[in-house]
Amino acid sequence: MKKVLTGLQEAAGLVEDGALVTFGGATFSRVPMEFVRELVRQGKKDLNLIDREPAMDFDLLIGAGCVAKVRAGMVAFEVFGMAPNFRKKSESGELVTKEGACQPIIAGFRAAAMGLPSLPVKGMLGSDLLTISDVIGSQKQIQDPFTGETMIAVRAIEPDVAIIHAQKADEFGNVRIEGPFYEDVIKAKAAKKVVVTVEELISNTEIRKMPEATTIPHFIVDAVVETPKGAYPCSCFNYYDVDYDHIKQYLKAAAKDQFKNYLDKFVYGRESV
Amino acid sequence: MKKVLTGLQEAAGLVEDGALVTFGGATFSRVPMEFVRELVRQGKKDLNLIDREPAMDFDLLIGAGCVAKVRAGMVAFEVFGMAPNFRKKSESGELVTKEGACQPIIAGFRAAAMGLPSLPVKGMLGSDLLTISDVIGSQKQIQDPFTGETMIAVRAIEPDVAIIHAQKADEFGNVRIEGPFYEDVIKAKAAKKVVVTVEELISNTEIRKMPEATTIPHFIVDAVVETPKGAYPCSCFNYYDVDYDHIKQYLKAAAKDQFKNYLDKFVYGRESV
Amino acid sequence: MNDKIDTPDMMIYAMASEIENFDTVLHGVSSPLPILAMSVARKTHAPDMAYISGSEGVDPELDRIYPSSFDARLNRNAVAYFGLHEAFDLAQRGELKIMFLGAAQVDRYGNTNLSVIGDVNRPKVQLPGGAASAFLMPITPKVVIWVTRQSSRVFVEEVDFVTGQGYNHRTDEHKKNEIVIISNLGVMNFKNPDRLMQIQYYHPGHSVDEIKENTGFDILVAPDVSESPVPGPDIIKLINQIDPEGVRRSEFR
Amino acid sequence: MNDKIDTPDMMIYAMASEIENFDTVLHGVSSPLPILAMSVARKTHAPDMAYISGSEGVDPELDRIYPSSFDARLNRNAVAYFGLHEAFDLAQRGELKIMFLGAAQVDRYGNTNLSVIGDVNRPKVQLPGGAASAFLMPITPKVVIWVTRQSSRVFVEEVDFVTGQGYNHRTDEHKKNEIVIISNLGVMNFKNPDRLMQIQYYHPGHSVDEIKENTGFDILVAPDVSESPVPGPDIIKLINQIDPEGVRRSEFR
Repeated sequence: MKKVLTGLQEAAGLVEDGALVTFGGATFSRVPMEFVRELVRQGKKDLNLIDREPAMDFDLLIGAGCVAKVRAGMVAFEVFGMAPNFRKKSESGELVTKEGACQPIIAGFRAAAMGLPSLPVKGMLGSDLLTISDVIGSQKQIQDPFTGETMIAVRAIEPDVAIIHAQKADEFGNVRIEGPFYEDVIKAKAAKKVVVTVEELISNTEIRKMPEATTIPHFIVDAVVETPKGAYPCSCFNYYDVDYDHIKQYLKAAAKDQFKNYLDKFVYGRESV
Repeated sequence: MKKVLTGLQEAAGLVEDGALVTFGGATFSRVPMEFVRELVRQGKKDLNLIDREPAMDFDLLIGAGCVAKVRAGMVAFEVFGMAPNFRKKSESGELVTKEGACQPIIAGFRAAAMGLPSLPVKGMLGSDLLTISDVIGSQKQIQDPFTGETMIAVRAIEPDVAIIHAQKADEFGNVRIEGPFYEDVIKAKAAKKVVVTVEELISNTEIRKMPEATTIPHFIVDAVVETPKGAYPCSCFNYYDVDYDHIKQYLKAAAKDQFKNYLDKFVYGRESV
Repeated sequence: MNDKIDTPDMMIYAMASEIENFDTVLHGVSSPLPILAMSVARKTHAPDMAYISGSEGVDPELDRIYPSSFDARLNRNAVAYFGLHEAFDLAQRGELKIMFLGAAQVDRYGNTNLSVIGDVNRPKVQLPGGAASAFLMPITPKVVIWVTRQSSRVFVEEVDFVTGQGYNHRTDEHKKNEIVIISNLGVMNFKNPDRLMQIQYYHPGHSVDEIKENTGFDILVAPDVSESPVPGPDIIKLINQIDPEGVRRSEFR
Repeated sequence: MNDKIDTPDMMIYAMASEIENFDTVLHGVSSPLPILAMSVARKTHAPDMAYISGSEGVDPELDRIYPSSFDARLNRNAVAYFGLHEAFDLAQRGELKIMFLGAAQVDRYGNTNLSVIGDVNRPKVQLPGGAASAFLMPITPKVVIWVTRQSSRVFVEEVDFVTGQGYNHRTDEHKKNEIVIISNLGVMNFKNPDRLMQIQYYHPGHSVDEIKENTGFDILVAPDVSESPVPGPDIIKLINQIDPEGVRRSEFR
């Protein structure tokens, strides 16, 4: 085991302009928001974002001008409605949006995690999404070699960097996720580099008391950053709940063309975040 | 949730003669030995056994005349040497032995668990094992549709019954495995029917206190049987260790043509097991 | 007819009625109505169903809902966690019985659109995306689509983009699977040989004619069409208990 | 030369020497020698290696070994569990650096046989099976084969059955990967352009000639062949600490 504890700035430095990036969590749960804000502060460009059902993480980066491409199953703010910057820039053509479906995106991550060039999935046949996918070369119709059944082969998705926010880790990168995992373990295995921001650093001795609680082992983690409240305003199970009021405030700012003010206040100014 | 608690005899009744069967655990760890002994007592015939690295479970059933076919990556008694009944009946031709490799067997279980007709794996090319596999139609050479890379497609393995020995479960079939899982979760998902024998029944209230400890959820479990010492002489982590002396005794009995005595004493007679 | 039942509650009850006991049911993102429907079913006619939450909890003791359908508090006292990729595996095995999905457009064949209005490469309106629709629509034994505002702009002659596959975009094997559409006006299904949308129920206060007027194509009418069964006061009480703040109404604003 | 070193200890030391710091290493079933080699490497020159046990524990604080290499006590104070299927995924990604495998026969190309002697359909001798050999041999950057009894019946002209693939049964891509054979007599590798087996080290008390005599084909000799490096007393002490009952000797009986 080698020590991989580092600072937020250094860790965000692992994300290069143009990189294929995915984040842990789902919609407003356990998303590495502080890392996302650091990407904005570092002025990253042309990011290629991919995830199953992202929300504010993608929208914030899009609004801050960091993103060139998005591939996702759905980008929305749940019952609060559309993702404002995602919608605006998709419609203006500033953003290349390639909609996927959740399963092919998950299967693409799984293929990479398994070290396979592709993985077959069911469903999908007849959907116009296949046409989009054909264009970007991510999905192909195949026949199963044994049954002849028509399947969709999904090309492996190997992100340059996966960033996961977790509850706990030690300085070597043994990570504990509490509550739902979403695709975080799969993403960590699939990615070339893995950054984990955590609410709390714990000792290796503590980790060894409960090996079954270690969700991601050290040898696939490249950086650990102690980042309390690192998911805020999203939730971090066992630590804090979603701040729905903050999310409404974000949407209001975007709707009223005051998104720059939001960024100044909550990203550059780091106020109350 | 529906109650699936039942008795050992009833649960073993789910295994029909000729069925494709796999067991949980690996070599001498957390193997459902009491269930295996019940299969012998019920005089099952022509079982088709499949597993990655089985030991005494397979050998006992083979020795008792319950088995027609075996497919495994390795059948052996670790440092104690060959599996005596497996070796004898393979060499005499009484048993059809189709050696697999661990990864294609695991991948076959995974394909079934994922609801896929087959799954590609790497490696394998150039091994004579592929020739055997061709004969039984379980593996085929394919080209990846994106990269053109030569891969081996492994046909899904969907056991008729998977039998898992676990530490704890409730009467609905929410199962806790403690320590290493081996392929037990995958096997449970892959099989048509799942029987879980457990050291200890716990209440559903207890289960709900620690959902993260539930390894197999109720809706894929068909029967739960309270079976203390159900893995003996194999180990059950947190409950008891392997009884290496018993295993040596087994081997000695088999070597000295006293296997029938062993069966009378430890399987039919249930002495000290 | 009863006292006036709120539209969301009518829809929740109709959605709950689609679930049978022992069914394995999953809800997805942004799904207050499905969560409430699953909760109602479980407390009434389907006590043994397997409830898989989009937030990964299995059979949680749900006490209330939140604006996010992935809120981890939805997993309260669950018996297990079960990831979405595991639920999708279950779907591929044919063992996920029911899924609830949304739609911005739907047509007579049951095709849904959640992707774009206009050209996909330069959308007039960018929609949020279909999430699991394209994957689950054809392979799930029963898919329940909920639509909160039935109109001829939503129930269209032809969807701009096929996100989820209707019967005309399915293989024969998957034509057997059921689609049910539950709207603010009634319940539509495809239980006829041609697999074309038909009105099965109209909610109290609405009518076959109103549904026809708010449909952009020639919708069929089931021979046994009738008024929707109405939830009893116990069910309304249950819904209010689980959703005291009215999250379920957010989709109707 | 030192005091006489036991053959198992010589082999364990040679096997440990194949591990570099930061390597990710897996052992399989029936593997007392690999477990001891990994333990020695970790306590000496490779403190940062990732140790994945066949019993699924990652970097356990191993205090002793047992007759079963899957004994759950081998996972004592591990930092995590990592299933074999996960380790195999890692191998498919090219991130599993070293694997230790056994062999009943081995030939000049590095092919191994763990399957059968004689005809596969009616074996003269049924061997235990190759376990992970066929999968891992070609794709793992370094595979270390251990053989406890070198003889011309084990080091054969041609294996009866190719379980694990030698260089002549590999694609060009996989010809780069290393095979190392460690026996009771010495260390063999394939570090020559033709990828044929050559003697690299002879253990103290043995010789190039003795190895040649106990090899059933014309084995090459590395230009820099030499006596095997010998473990110091600290290493012998360490081995004895972890294996006080001599489980490692069971393969030599």
